[in-house]
Amino acid sequence: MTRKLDIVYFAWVKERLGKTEDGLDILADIRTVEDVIDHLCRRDEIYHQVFADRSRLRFALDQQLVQPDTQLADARELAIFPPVTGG
Amino acid sequence: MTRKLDIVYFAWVKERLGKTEDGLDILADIRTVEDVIDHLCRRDEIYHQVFADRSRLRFALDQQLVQPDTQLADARELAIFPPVTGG
Amino acid sequence: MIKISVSPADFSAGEEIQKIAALGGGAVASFTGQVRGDGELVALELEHYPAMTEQALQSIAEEAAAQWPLHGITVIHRVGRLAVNDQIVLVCTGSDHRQAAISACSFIMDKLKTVAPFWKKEIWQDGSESWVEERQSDLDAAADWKKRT
Amino acid sequence: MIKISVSPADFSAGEEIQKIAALGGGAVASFTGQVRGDGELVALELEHYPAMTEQALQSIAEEAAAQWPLHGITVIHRVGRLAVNDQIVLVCTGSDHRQAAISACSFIMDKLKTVAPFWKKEIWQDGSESWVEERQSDLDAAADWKKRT
Repeated sequence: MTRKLDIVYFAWVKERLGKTEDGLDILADIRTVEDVIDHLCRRDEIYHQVFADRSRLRFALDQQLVQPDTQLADARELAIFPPVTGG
Repeated sequence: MTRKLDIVYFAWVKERLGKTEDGLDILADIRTVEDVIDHLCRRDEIYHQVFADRSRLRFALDQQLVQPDTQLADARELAIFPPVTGG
Repeated sequence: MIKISVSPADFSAGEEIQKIAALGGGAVASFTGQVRGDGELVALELEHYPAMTEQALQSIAEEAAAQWPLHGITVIHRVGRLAVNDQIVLVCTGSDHRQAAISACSFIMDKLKTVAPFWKKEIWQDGSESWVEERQSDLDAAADWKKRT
Repeated sequence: MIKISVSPADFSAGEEIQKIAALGGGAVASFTGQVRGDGELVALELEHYPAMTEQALQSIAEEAAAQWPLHGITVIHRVGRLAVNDQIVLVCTGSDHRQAAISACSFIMDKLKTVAPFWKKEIWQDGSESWVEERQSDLDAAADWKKRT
């Protein structure tokens, strides 16, 4: 059975992609956060452009900040956004 | 001509001396803050008692915190009080 | 006692300080951040990640509560469009000890700046917009606490 | 802009924060101290050295202004008889930078505790009175700033 991952975008990631979210079927070779990014970049040129400088991206899995090499495990939501600038 | 020094007391120094201030004629051998204390202690037993533990006394000359060995110079007011406890 | 609020509504720093003071600790520290009038800046647009924001602030507050003896912690962060001089954020901490209150307040702000999911967009008089970039000084400040604790 | 006030009158932390915030710096830190209800304590009697107090606080504020980029500093200290939970002291600092505002606020409190001529007498339910003793932790906190600066 294929699992589905919700992907949500914020700030300039959202603006430049022109969308707030995506759905992704998790295939067997998609294990980490970085695998999701790689997959999206292969899917469409726009991801390739927006995700070009990965040092400027931050990630949260099920609302917890994670590193790119974090395993997706059973996570349901991946958030991709720039470094935070609140306060 | 003899100079006069006003001496003011605060907190438990004032309470234990039973007075808020003193006047003192500055004689030639009274040069430092500590000399004033020594002089007062010779003058009356009450000073000897209240000033017994000098590590618990603090001093201000013309409203500036000073050390016991500070020269009186032209100061007009010496304050003697316990360590401060505001805030 | 931890209170977290994330909303467009303005707040009264004075009232929040009074509530923390009413807990009786004797020492209350606060930090208030507002939109600074930077040249041609008209407003900030504060975006956040609603599903994550409150729990991220709650975690920071709990981390502070574990490190310092605090009676109360209040963290308020506004979202949406904020004009120059509008208030953005309030952190208020109460303790028996002034250094605990001040350190915890400072810690919470430093962590908030680096891990709470807020993003600021600057809106300029000429109609242009720009996303605020993260600042190295904020990263350094947050990293400093790890060394100290 | 330095504002010093020493009087029996109560103050509003919120209003003082607003005044500092109105200077436009973006970052406002505050510390409020109040009489902590310690067991059988009824009140504190705050004595001071009127001829010296304001200038001592002014000097501390100027020292802070020389060390950090501040838009405003407010120091309010009450004197006279204060009941449990009454406010005693407020320090409020405004800056473009949150760490400057918080550090200056903390510095001013630490210095005030060790060099401003105030003395607290505790008044207890049984009618007894005792002068508060200086605390080593306050001396250490003030000494720490010398190492840092």
